[in-house]
Amino acid sequence: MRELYARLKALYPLGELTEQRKNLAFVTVPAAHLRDTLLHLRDKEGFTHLVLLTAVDWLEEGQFQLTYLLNNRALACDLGLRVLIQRDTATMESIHDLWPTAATYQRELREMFGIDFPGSPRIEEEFILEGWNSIPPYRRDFDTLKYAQEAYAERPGRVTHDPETHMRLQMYPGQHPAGK
Amino acid sequence: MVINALHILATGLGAAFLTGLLDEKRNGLAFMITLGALAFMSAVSAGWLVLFAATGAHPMDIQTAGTPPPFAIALRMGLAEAALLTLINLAGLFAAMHMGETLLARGRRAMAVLLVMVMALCGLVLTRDLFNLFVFFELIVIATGGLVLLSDDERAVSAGFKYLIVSQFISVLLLVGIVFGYHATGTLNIDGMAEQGSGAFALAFFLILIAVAAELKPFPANGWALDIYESAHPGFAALFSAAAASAALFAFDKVLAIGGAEWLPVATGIGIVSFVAGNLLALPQTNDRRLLGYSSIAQSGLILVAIGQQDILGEHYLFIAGGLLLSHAVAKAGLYWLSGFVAGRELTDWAALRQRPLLVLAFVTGIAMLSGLPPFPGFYAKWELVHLLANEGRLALLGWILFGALVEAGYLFRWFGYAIKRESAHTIDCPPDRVIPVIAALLAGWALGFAWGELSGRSNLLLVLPLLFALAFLLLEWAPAWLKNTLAIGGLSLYFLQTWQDYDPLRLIFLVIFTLGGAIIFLASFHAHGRRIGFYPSAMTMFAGMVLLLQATDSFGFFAAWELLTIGSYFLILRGKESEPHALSYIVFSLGGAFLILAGFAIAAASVVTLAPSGAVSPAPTFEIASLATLAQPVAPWVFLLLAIGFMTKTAAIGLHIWLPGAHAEAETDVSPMVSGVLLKAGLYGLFVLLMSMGRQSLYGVDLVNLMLWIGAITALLGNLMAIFQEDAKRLLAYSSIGQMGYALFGLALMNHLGWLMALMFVINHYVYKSMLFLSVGGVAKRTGTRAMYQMGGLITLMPLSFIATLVGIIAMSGVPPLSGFGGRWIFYNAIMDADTRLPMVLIFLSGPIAFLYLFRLIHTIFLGQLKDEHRRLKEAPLSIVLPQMIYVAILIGVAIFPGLILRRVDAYISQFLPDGALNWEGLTITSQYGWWNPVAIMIVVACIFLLIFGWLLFVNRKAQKVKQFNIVFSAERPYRPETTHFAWNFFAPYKKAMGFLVQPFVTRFWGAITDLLHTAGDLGRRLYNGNGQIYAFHFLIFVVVVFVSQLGM
Amino acid sequence: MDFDWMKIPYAFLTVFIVVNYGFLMGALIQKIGARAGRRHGIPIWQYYLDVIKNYGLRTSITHGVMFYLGPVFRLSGGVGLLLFMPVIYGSYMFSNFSFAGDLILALYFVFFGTLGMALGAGESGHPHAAIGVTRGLQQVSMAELPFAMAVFSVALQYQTLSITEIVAAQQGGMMNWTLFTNPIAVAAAMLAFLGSMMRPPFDVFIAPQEIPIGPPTEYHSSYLALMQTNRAIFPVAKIVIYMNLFFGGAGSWPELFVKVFFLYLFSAFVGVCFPRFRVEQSIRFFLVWAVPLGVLSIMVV
Amino acid sequence: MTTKPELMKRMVKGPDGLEFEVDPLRDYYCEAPPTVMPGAYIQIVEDFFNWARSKSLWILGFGTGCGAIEMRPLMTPRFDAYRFGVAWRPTPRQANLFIISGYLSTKTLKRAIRAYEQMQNPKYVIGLGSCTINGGMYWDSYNTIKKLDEYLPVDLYIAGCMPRPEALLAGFEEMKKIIRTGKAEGANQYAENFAWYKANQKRVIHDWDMPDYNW
Repeated sequence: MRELYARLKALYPLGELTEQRKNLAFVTVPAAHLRDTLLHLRDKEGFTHLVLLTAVDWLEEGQFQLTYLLNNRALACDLGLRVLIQRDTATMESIHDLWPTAATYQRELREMFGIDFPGSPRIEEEFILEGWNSIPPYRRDFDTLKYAQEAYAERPGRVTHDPETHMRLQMYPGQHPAGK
Repeated sequence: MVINALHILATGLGAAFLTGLLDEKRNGLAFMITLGALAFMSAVSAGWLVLFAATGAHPMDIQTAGTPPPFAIALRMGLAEAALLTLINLAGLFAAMHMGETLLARGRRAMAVLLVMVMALCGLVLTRDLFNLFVFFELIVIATGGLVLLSDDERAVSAGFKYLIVSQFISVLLLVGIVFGYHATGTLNIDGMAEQGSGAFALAFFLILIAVAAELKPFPANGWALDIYESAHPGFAALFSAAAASAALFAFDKVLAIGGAEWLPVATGIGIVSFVAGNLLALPQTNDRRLLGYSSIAQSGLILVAIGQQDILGEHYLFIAGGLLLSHAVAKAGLYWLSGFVAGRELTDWAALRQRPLLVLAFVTGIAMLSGLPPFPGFYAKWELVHLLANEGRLALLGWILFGALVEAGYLFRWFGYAIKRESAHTIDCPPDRVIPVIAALLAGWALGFAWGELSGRSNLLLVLPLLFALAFLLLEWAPAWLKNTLAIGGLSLYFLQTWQDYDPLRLIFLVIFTLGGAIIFLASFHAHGRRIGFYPSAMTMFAGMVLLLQATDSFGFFAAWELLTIGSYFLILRGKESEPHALSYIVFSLGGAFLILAGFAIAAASVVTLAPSGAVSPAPTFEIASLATLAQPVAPWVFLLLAIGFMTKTAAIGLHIWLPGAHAEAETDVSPMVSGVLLKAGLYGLFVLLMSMGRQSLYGVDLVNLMLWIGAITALLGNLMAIFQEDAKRLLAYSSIGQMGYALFGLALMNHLGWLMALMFVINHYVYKSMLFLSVGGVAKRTGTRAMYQMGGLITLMPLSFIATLVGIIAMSGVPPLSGFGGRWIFYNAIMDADTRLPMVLIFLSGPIAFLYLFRLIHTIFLGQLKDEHRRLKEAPLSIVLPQMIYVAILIGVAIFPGLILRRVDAYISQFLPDGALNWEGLTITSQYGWWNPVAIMIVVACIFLLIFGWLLFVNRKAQKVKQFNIVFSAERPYRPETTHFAWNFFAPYKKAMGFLVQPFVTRFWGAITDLLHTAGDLGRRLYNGNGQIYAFHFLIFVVVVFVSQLGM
Repeated sequence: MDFDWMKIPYAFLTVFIVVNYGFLMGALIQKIGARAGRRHGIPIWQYYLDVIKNYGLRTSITHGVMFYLGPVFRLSGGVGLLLFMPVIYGSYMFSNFSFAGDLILALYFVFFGTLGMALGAGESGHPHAAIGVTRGLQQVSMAELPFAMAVFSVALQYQTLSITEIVAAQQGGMMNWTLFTNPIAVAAAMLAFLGSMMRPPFDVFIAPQEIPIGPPTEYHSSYLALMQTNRAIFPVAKIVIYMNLFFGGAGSWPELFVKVFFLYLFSAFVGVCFPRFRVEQSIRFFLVWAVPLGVLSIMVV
Repeated sequence: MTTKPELMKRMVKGPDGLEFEVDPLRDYYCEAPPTVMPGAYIQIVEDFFNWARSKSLWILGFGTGCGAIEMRPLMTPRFDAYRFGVAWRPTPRQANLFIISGYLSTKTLKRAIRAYEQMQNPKYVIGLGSCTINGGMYWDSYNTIKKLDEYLPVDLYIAGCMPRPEALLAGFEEMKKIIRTGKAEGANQYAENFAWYKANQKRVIHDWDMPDYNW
């Protein structure tokens, strides 16, 4: 993995390598070099399989982190490429031409995070939400509790307990709460 | 009083000189003189013709110098000469007329050459002197060379040149032959030589004969002639083909008389090779004039065969050879003149003719004459020829003649199909001087047809009422369709009313279907607007053929009727939008079948009738159909085989079925039921007649009837199986017809009482429900604009009457009680109880349920399921199409309740032939040896149970909410579009997986391979003709050598 | 026409007996099947309850006239089939309307209900209904073939098409049954029997999960009740044909009950033992196993 | 509210050249609203029917959520629900008991409404598990309804997360009692309060792409 990183580093301006396990590592790539890096990995380094494409909302930094996880079947190792993009523009180049499956991931990301991938097939269509009418639900500034309370009727009388306290009361009635 | 025949020659020669004397600028006058001379010559020869025809006078010798031969040239004028002279002079006259523009442009010399040409041709016919013959040949060659140059085609020059080269070869041979002949006999007179016989100067005679034969352009020594045909002016090509070839043939006949009987095989050999090869070579042609050229060669070959067979033709010789020759000449002249109207030289360019229905009629007349179809002379001639050949046992020759004729019909009708169906950008203008020759040929054709009909000594087809009625519609073409339709219905009904007492019950059933059945289908034709040109003559010819078939008691009448209905139905089928290739395969298969029938009849006639010894005037062999029964052993099974295959071609038995689906499916809405519901029954009638008269036959230990049983069963199975995989509704019905005919064939071949009854039941039922289904599907196709079933769906509410018709039709067809199909099944089961062979039943058992599959598909994918967007506003089919369907529904229910109305009498009638196993018709129950059946009781019981339950459901379910087509449970989703919700395409996919191996298109491939083979043969032959004059001369040399060697060998 | 009007109440009686027997026997067979899976299975009267419930539903919908008539055709087919046969041998009372036709009538009347049902299901516009119908038709077309041959063989054997006479010929001891006098035909017919009883392995056309029960997928309420009634009558009527042709017929109702029960059990037994065939597989099965037997049977008879 | 393209009005040209408009919602779907269907006129007949209905519970085979896993054991020898007259039907047309087996996302709710409306009156709904009662563990989900009876008339809830098959069997017995007493009139209740139910449904289903009542 280190050698691979060294080889890649010579070609592209990469960030630090984060090694999760012996056969799983992540590296940050500038958005402009993503396509070249992916192509290189796919065609020269044997990372032929796009395992997943997902996103993390770094609300505080104003960035979305896209993770392209690739798998090398022969070496049985995975390499994740992280790309940071601006949260306010939230647009990224589509890679559906490299892996057709990417189109599906991109549709999901567009629906759930509001990240656009211009040119990706059927990107405009609904993916799993039907008739969603609020900000994309996986963005961290989306308040899911508030939305649920506003949108869906509630049955009055629902009580929420802290599980630990509740179970303690159930099992050891009369005792004080722990640590008090 | 007639004028001396010498004046013909004198006029031609004189006029030619006269034009030569005229001033260069007086072309108009010269042309008038030319026409006048030709008209005078025609008139003289016509006068002679009338004289001979009317008085039956003996031929007259005309001595030129006042002394008899050998001291002077003698001419002879007889019936044949007069007829030929008339033909030649008229052809010359009309050719001049047709070429008028060109002649006027080229000036008087061209006219003089034309006059010389015609005069020389006349001389060739008249002269009895060998050297004189040579002189006339030389004149013809020179004139031809000159006239070829009239064409605008640059190739004409080289063609004329090549012609001259080869002609010199021929002349040299001829001259050498004449010199040696004179040396041996001391006379130049043909008759004088003939008296002495050719034995003494065989080689010389061979040279003479071969030279004259070469003038006929036999295969392969004909490359130069083809170039002329192709590149010459069509007016001249007509003269060249019609007049020159006829004259040369006559000359050949004269010369042959010298050689005597031993030389006849040479003529036959040259003739048959030319006939077959010429037709094969014509097959791949795309150039119209070259095709006509090949056809001319072939036709000359056929006439040569007749000349070569004169030893057995006896007193029919003139009738046969003359019939072939005249119809060839008239037709070919007409077609060449027609080609002058067509701008392009591709066969498809003839589509331009469609702008002028009259020209189309002329075209079709020409083609029918060439193919030897009734009522033209070629038909009668071919009938006699084939019979006489069969009588002498010359079966190989007979076979080759029929084969060649079939190939010829194939390319001619393909051409006609192009003309009717293809598109052409050209327009046609009709100056009268060009139309008149064509019309003259047209009239001459029909007149000859009439004349030969009279001469034939049998019923003249042109005087037969039904055919006249049909042809009368040709004159009514200006009238609107509804009027003609009313007349047609009236005619058919009236015919039925007038004649129905004359028939036995079996024929009566066929008569009802052919006349009243046809009339009901004609009701549907009221939907057509406009004039519908061509429809009524064709349809009525077909119906005329069918009623004549029923009337026919002798073989000739039967065969003539058979040909008529074939032609009529061909024109009908050809009317469909996409039907061109299918109509072609229909006519080829049908004519092939017809030729087999002809051969069968001819062979039978040889055994049934003893030919009258030559001398006595009796019509050539024809016999009562019923006397087929008297045929003896070695011949009978072969006749049976030929006839059976012929009839089975019509019923589309498996192997011979490939023409049917396309022909029936592509035909027009009201034509499909006619050709399917009605026409197919003609084949069954033939089989009925055959089996009634001949019974069981076996060949090499194989029981032929048993073979038919198998064929019927396989046809039933495969027809049905192929039907279930069709996406096209009308194709499905067409394949189903194949299967149904298989059933009927099976029933007939059971050769027991009930088997025949079942076959008859199928005749009736199949007519009713197939006509009904074709009309119903046709109406739907008309409204939806498609025949693909998967594009339809849900039409039940919009077209309820069509739905009811289809529903009743499929219930009846699948044999589900209580409708009439069940009667057929019941009789079937009782019939097979008696059968000797059991294995074929297995196939029939299987094909029944399979029929159920395609029927369900038919009704489901059209009327049930999901209605499409674009069909939401469809209306019910037009009343005229629905009305006959409702009549059929009534008939079906009527027949279902009271089958005895029809079957009882037939049952009794069949007992004459097969007494065992008749049904018992007491009371309402029909009883057989094995079981019973009470249609009335079934109907009542079923109706009562049904109504009881229906009433109960109405009571408990009275509040049902009517919903619409997308209100279906769809796995909690909803349908997206009706197209994606309608399950219709590839309906029986699993069946294809399991049984698809049975429906591989083996038969189609087989016939395709045969067609390819013929085409390839033609193509290879075509490479002989590379346009090189030396090669052509070489061909001639080879021809001479081959003929010489084979003559020595004989 | 001299018609014995008493035949009408007799016919009602026949139908009544057969409906009740059919319901109970169906449930019993279900229970036996359940026991094979170590369950108790449905109550014996469950089918009555289902039918009453379905009649008791308050709403229903209709897709059109044919849809409405489909179950009517279906039930008429079942009842008609039953009444066109002499159900009890030698009994005038239960010979019903067999004067209207012989064996052939019964054989062809089987299709009456099938056709009507197929059309009704077709008009619902549901693709699954059409798929189910086509599967059923394809399979039945091949399954019927050995049966038709067996019938032919039996008819040849006894030289008659009359059911009564065929039964009469089998009287006088078990060894006279066609089962023993013409075993090949019976074997062919019993394979065909499996194919027409809508049970595994030949029930892909009502595959409940794939094409929700195929043809009847849109039928409900009283339509369904009619069809359930038919489900009680039709198999019995069909088995009665088999019983008459091959198993000596029945001289009394108890004999009929027993024979029909065991024949029905045969198909149920095969059904619980074998998994489902696809359509082309079942076509091949009949073609390879049953058809040769049928051919043999008509060759040797 | 967006309309799906296949449901939009469109101009169509017929084979005869006639152009006309097709409105799928009107032309392809029945527009009639549901009506209250009274029981049999004679009470004893209605009671008889109710008895039969209670003995013949046909469940729609539609597992809406994870609770569906608890229905499968009912078919096994261990629980054998068939002996109680309970059976599963694959088509809503023939089923009369709809078990909402667990949480309903709004997307599934749409399908559940369709399936429910396609069942025939009388029809019953059992809510299975706490999700159907008050949202359960999905109380704060952006996509899951929390109170089933807001959208469909529920006859019975079976609480638990998950309720075990025994609880389901007990629930069936309870359901039968309700039916026999003639109180299981959910379908009529739905028809009576049709507007209210529809309003509730449309409040959460934003892309309403079907007719108001799915016959």
